[in-house]
Amino acid sequence: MILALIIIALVILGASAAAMLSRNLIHSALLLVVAWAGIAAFYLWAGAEFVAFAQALIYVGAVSMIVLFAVLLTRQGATAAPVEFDSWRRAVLGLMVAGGVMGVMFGAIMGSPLDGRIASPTPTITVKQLGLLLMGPYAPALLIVGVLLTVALLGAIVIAAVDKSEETP
Amino acid sequence: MSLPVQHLWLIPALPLAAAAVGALTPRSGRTLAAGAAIATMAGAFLLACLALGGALDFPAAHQVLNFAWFDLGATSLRLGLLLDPLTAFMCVMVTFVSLLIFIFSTGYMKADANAKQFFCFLSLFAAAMLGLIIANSLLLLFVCWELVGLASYLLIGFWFHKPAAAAAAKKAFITTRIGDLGFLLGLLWLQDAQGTLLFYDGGHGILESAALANLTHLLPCGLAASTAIGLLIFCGAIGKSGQFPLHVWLPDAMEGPTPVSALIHAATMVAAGVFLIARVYPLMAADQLLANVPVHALTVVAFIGAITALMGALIAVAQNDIKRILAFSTVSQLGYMMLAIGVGSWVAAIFHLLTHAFFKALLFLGAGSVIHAAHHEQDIRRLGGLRPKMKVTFATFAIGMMALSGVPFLFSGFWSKEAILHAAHGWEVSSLPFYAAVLGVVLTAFYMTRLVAEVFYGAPRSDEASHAHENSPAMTVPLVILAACSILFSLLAWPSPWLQHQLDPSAHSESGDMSLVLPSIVLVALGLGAGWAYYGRRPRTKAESPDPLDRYAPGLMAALANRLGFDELYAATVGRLSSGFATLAAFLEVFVWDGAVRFLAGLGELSGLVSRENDEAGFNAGFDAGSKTLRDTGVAYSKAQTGDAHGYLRTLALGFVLLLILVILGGAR
Amino acid sequence: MSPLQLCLILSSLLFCVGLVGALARSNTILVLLGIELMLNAANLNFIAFWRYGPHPAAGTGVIFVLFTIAVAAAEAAVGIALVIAVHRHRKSVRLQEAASLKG
Amino acid sequence: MNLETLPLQLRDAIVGLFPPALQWSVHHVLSITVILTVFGLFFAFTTIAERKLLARVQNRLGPNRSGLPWFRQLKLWGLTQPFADAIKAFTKEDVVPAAADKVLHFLAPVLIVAFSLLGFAVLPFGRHLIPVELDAALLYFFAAGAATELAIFMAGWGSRNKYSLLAAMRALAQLISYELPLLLSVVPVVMVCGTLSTKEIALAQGGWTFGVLPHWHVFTPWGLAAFLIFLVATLAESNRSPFDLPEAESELIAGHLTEYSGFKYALFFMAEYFGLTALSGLGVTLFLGGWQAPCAFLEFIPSYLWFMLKLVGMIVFFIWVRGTLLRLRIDQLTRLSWKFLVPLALLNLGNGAFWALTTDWTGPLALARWAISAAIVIVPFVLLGRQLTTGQTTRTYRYAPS
Repeated sequence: MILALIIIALVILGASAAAMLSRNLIHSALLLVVAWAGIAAFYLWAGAEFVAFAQALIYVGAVSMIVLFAVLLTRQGATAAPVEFDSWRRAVLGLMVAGGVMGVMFGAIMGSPLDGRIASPTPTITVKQLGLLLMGPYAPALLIVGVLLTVALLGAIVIAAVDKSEETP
Repeated sequence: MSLPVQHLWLIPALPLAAAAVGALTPRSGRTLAAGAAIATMAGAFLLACLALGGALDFPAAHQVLNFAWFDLGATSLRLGLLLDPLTAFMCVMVTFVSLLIFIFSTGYMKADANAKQFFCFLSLFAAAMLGLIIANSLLLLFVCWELVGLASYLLIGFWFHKPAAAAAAKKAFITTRIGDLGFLLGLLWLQDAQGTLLFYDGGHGILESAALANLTHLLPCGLAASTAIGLLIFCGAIGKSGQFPLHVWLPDAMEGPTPVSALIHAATMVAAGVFLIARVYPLMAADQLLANVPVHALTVVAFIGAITALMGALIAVAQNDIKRILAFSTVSQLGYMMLAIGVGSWVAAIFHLLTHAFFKALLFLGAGSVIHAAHHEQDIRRLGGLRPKMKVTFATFAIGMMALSGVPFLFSGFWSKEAILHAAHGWEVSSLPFYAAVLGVVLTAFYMTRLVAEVFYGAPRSDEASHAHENSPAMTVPLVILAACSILFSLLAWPSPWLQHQLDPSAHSESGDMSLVLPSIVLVALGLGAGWAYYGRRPRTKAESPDPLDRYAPGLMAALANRLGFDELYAATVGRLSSGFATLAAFLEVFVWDGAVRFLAGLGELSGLVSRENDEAGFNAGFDAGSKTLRDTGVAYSKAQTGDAHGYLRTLALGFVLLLILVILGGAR
Repeated sequence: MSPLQLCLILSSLLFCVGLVGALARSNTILVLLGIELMLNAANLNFIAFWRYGPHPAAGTGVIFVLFTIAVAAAEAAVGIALVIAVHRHRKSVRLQEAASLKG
Repeated sequence: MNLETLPLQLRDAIVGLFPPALQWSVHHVLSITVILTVFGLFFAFTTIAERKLLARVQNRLGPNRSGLPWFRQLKLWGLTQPFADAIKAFTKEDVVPAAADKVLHFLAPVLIVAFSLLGFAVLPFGRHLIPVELDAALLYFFAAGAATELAIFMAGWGSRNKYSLLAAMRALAQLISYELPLLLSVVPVVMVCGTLSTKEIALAQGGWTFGVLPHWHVFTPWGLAAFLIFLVATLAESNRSPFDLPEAESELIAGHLTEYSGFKYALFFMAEYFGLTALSGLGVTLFLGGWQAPCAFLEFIPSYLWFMLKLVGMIVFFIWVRGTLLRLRIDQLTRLSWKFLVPLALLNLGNGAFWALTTDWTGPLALARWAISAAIVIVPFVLLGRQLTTGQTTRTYRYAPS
């Protein structure tokens, strides 16, 4: 079990780190898809089957498409779409800040008494249970998420739509 | 089955609803508006018939329904509905004539783009007119009276794009307003004197003997109070019914669509003045028993009526516009009605009102039919020869003409005119009105014969006339019905005056007295014969050829054709006076008031200058300094807004690290 | 080191990778993707705590992840729409160039 | 010998040959092998069937020459053609453009085949034949299918060819547009059955009304509507005519396949047929009763044969459509999806909810239930269809002889 987890973790971290470092935007996006798929695998490993499939469907199927479309739509000239590290200063600062965050969180995780509860066999949650939860105690949240998604859909269309009147030649 | 007074409000409410429907439908909804108007009017007619049934069961009673409108301090203003035979007959007449004219209008207004508005206005008019009739309060009557005036204004000016129509609407509105001012003054005086405006209120109404006794005291000018009030109210009737000297608006009102002329300016609205005087007859007659007054109210009414009757007939002789002839004929006939009231027989007046409503509506609709067929040619000199082309119109028009002329026995006009002549003959005060009326009868027969001869005989004298053809059933059927009524109505009066008895049971029957019938027949025959001799025997051949009468008295005819110069007279007197006042007002405005205003403005400007100096030197400097500090601070702070999203994110993350360290350290302690 | 701690370390590492991407890259799309990664790292935490928590049957962590995924998807859609709109006006997707509101 | 359980017995016998430690792996490897073999052969014969049927539609003969090696006189009606094609594809040179993104160019065909095969794992092929029983099987199916879009994009982008990229963009737009009606058409089934498990859904369609009318979902108003939407969306999702714009030969050479040759091309070809077959299998499971027999007296035929029969029926239908309908324009394609299929599917969602809520309506109420459900489907269909065609005039071909 732990071995599987470590493999999954390596895939996720490797793919995401490569995505963040890649100079090719398309490769970045595709590597991120791998990372997302790895996260879905992690969910499967943890027993959250439904969430895993949802993650795959939404991230691998939908978000990746949006990202790829955006990359193609915002491409400038060169087909390789090169992305440079425009400033070493920013990269160093970013790494330093991320290192700080990492250190703090690492300290917090290692310092917490989490070892006490070692769980039991992989819990499962059936689709039916989830559905009952969503339709029962979490129904208001579900409604709000529905409204949010609708608003986001409309908002994205309004923002991205070409405004005929101010279109410049 | 009868309609109790409690439900009388339904009669005006129905057309009001139709008006609302008409107002709310889009312009394309003309069929809906017309349908609603006709349907509701048919319903109102049925209800009016039921009401008539109820009223005839108790001819002497005045059924009333009074209610408080609003409280004004200790007194409350009360309105009411009244059902008596006068109301009921008027309701039936108005709803019936309105219904027929509405149906006629569907044909006449077929091509007009604003037809739905037209039906809306017509329904509004009918509602107001019916409200006027059923009112048991002079106030409610006045409100409806003004509403009727408004509807009349809207309908005369319906073709407002024609300058003449717009001017005529304005003229009608303003002229009647002059009379209404008198009406309003009388109304206020009455309210002040009696504390109520209800006609009948169980002994407390203004038309009941207890109240009338309050008004017999003499005023400083020598008139009795009731005389003064009655004459003021009569001013309103003069305006509305087109009596001398305020008759000038009525002929001009013929600029409106012909159904409007038929409905409002011939059959119903102009009769409202007669109805009003008949309604308040007890008030008008309250001074009859006083001997020491210079003049009685009814005497004035009689003389005004006689003058109007004769003058209208005279002017009608010299007019050439088909609708104007009929309009002056209406003025003349209304004069007859007023004369009848003035000589003490309001019943005869109402009888003539009812018969006149039918045959005058018939004549106007007939004229409308001719005008519609002849493509809006109204000049009788340019018409002619329509008899073979428009048989139905001719036949019905001829019936109307004979009824108006008073052709004996078969036609209703004969009997009602007979009653008026009889009443005038029996008047003790003066015999002048009687002779005026007699002369009017001859003239009426004469000009009506002239009208028929010019329009229907001879040869067509214009392209429009030669291309005329009979109209659709929507227009001819109402004509036929009205013609039938004009004949049938005579049955009500002959041989025994059933109608008169129903209207006023207290009046003694005078039907046996037939002494005036023979002279009257002779007079009518004289008029008809003269008319035929001048116009019928040798019909006009060209539109330009002069009128036969011009040869005999060109000056008189010119004066008559010019309507005796009333319009010029008013323009020269009232108009000049008012424009003089306007000039004076303008002078005052420009030189006196404006100077004062400018002086004040200058003062204000001066003080503004002073305070501005004060501000700039004193306050502003302080505020400027304060604002500069604020702005500088803002600029300094806005330096933090680098626009670098990465920087923000970094700061955010660092803040998160600091916060977490704080929490960890705090937790450790 | 318990599996839970392993999961948490994985999630914090992923979070930091996303953070580095968001902080160091100049392409707005990549910044957005970094933020997506950070959101996913948070989701990992939810699932880990659900997996090793005392009440897995309550399903709170799973439900929370579902909602986060929905919100993240909405965020991605709107964010990318913004990027496209900005690109149309400035012909650039570099984040530091979209700074016309700076003080 | 029981035909129904024969495959299970065979599997158990083979698994029993191995030591217990390996039995779990052998069990699954066996399932995978069987699926690969069966559907590999199915793919092969689908291609020949398609060519033959299209030929019949177009009044031709189709491939009829290939026989067996060494037995030249045996023609076998050309049935061995796919194998000949396979050998040809294997031996062809694999051309990779110099400018291509080598990794993506290579990964794309591999990934697309892998992902198009994943869907088969949750299809219940028979009463006892289901490779993996999953609680969220439907979600899994669509999640697995989502990755094929990525592979198409990789193929188009990795080829560095403007036709390939254009085609990939077109394909993505089309796939995203039609993913929505596809998923929405499936949701009513989930709603009515109350489960995401394909096995349960197939089981729920058992039984007959009066012994003749099967309780298949396609025989309900909402099910029929959902099935028709599903069919159209399936056609579009698998890039088949009349929705084969991404590889429109007359416009884009061969779309995202332009730069592929040899076996990689064959892999794409295979993936497309696998995808079509998997979606057809899902359609059979969701709407056509899965492995259920249409009549009670026909139950003696094994369930997996029924499944395959229905699957073949679906495939033949798709081939028939391909031979009959013309290709759409891209604007017509998207308009059909967003203005017609999506609203209709959304309404059908409500229809499914209505059906699920009124299960206790019996007697005359049952008739009312059918009538209401049918009205919910038919009225919007007519209205939306009318709205879709208003303002569209018949196309006139200026240079075509009339």
